[in-house]
Amino acid sequence: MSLHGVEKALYDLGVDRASKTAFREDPDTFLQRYRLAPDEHAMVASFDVASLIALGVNPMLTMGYWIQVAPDRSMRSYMARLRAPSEKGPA
Amino acid sequence: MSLHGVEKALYDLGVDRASKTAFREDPDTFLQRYRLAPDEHAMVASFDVASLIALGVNPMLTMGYWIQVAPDRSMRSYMARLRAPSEKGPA
Amino acid sequence: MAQIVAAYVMPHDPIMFTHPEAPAEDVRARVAAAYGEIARRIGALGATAAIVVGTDHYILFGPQCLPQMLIGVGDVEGPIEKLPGLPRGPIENHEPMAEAILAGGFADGFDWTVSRALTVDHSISIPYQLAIQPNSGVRTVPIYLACGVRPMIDKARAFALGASIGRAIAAMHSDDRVVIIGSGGISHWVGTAEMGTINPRFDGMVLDCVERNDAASLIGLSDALIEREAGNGALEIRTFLCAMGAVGRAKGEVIAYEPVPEWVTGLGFAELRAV
Amino acid sequence: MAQIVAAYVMPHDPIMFTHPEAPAEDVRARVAAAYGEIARRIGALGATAAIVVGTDHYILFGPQCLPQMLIGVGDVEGPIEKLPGLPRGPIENHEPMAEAILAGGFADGFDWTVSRALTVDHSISIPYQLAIQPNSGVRTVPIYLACGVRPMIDKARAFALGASIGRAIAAMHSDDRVVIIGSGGISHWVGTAEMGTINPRFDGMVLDCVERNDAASLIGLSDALIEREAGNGALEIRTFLCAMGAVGRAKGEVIAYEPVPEWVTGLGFAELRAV
Ligand SMILES: [Fe+3]
Ligand SMILES: [Fe+3]
Repeated sequence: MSLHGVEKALYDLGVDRASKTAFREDPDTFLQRYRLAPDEHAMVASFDVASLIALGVNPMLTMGYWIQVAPDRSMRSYMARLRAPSEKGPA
Repeated sequence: MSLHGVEKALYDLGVDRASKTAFREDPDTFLQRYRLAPDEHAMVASFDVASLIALGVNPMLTMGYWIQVAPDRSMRSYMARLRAPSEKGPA
Repeated sequence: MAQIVAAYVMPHDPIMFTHPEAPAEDVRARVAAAYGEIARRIGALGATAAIVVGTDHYILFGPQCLPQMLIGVGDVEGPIEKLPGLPRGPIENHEPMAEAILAGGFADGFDWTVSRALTVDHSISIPYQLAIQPNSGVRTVPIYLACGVRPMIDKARAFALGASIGRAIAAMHSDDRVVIIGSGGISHWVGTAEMGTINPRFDGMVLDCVERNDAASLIGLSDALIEREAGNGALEIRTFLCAMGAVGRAKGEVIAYEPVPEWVTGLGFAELRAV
Repeated sequence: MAQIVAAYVMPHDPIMFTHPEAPAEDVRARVAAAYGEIARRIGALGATAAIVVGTDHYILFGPQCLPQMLIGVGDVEGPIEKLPGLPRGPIENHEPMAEAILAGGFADGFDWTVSRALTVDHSISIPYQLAIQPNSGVRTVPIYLACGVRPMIDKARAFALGASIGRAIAAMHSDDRVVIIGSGGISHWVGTAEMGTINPRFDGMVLDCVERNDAASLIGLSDALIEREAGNGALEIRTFLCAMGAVGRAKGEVIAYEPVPEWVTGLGFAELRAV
């Protein structure tokens, strides 16, 4: 429901050291700091960058948080994930 | 020389948890993150709020960092220090 | 059509919360009654939205980014400070109204800084919790003006910004009934050696200007004079000017004034009812 | 009297630093030569000050505070990012010039957000380190325009802001010779599925507008068209408009253009020499 909350979470994960650490340790607990709908929470936790951009999130944020905290932080894998159908549903 | 550097240090000490912790552990090392002249460094480290305000620092910042990181954080001691001659020189 | 039905000015003194029992009991009762009376009036006016114009205190915005004017369009919560009796929580934003003010401001040549996820400080939370929240269903638009950190917003500009806000509301296709609150002042010294001084004469002059809806006289006060006579905290009367600019033609009434040394502030409350 | 002697536009592509050897050797050489040529011209013009107009990337300014236009007056350093070959360090600010631009802007009705302690990102640091720093003694004024995060600054407003900057410089009682750099673009998609696409036709059109000093045509481009044709990164041409507004009457010259898929950007370099 709150695009703003998602952008705040992704921004913090892109630039704030303490947020990155907390997210890496326990993504679900970290994301509870933000007022996210369940599907938004899931998109962020699962790095579903295609759905996040479809939601209206600024692509600089999806790229930034990917580079900072994704399991495989390469741009190649980011682009692959962006162009692939969502793991959670239809493309 | 840099009022801006002093204000940045005091702002960080007023609002940023990691900065407060680092300052409490080792003020001199913490303050080296900022480009401060030796006398500015000394004013901040010794809580010489009167001299800081005379330098042009915003009094909301001197009060804020006092409340957050001074040895005696009370407003009473802040006011006493503000009105007393500097420990380092003439009033 | 949406309309601004009233403007209010009121203080946002955090020491009321850190040291609630410092002043004499009758003083405390009169201050509480003033907030309560404004809450009651906001309810009686059938307000659906409240714009709260707060002031920076070198807490929310640091030396890296000092905006002249900021509007919250999106998630709002607060206060950021831990103050007893002022719990932190979400504040429901009137997003369509905030967007309308923003777009109208850009069209009028105001370069609003925007917040999509704002944690407010006590300058918004105190008026919100004491005067707005008691009325259920009133959505809020938080605004910040640079009143405490140089460069402060020009006073005529603050008034003109209010007028832009008023035009944007008047152009909205909604039935909203809107109040706008100028939060701050009046005389108080913050963090300086004079802290604790109050200037009731200055405060009376300001409240008189509000009551007569005389923005020009307030705009004419130089910052040097304000700081000398009424302290750096009195520079916050910029928020009064913004509220006065927004409400336009109005009938004024001073609701209460209490000089409270224990709370280091001359606390002034007034209404401008749109006519 | 101070004067703006030239404006330049140039890109600020961080992938030049993270993957310096990705493109063919001759491409890399031509890009390096373009930056070097501008550095040489800035030296030959006897510049004493450089205004660098950068763009936000949702790094420096978060959702809590998104300014339309920001000027650094005070301590400046950067870049904030760790980029190989782009060391972090202080950037000497031309404070009197920054103060003059700020005061002139307020007088002209621009609500500058101010930074007293600014850590810049690569959009300032790349032009600074490649084109300004090679000339010793040139002091810098960093400026940010909202180009990447909504609400973006209106393009006509960016041009008008540049004109205000130009007037403020012309009114300075100093012998400063000033260059202004619009940092950004041209076609590139940032973080989207199209990333890696380049539109040389669009880029050529933009450079042609710069060369002809034709701001009106650039102002006339809608954001929807720019994003569709040249990507979200091309919205950064707002910085070009600001530089064009500042320099005023000028003779244009395209210095270089390289579409570099390995660096996901159409890299354009041009000069507007004041006449
Ligand atoms: Fe205040
Ligand atoms: Fe960019």
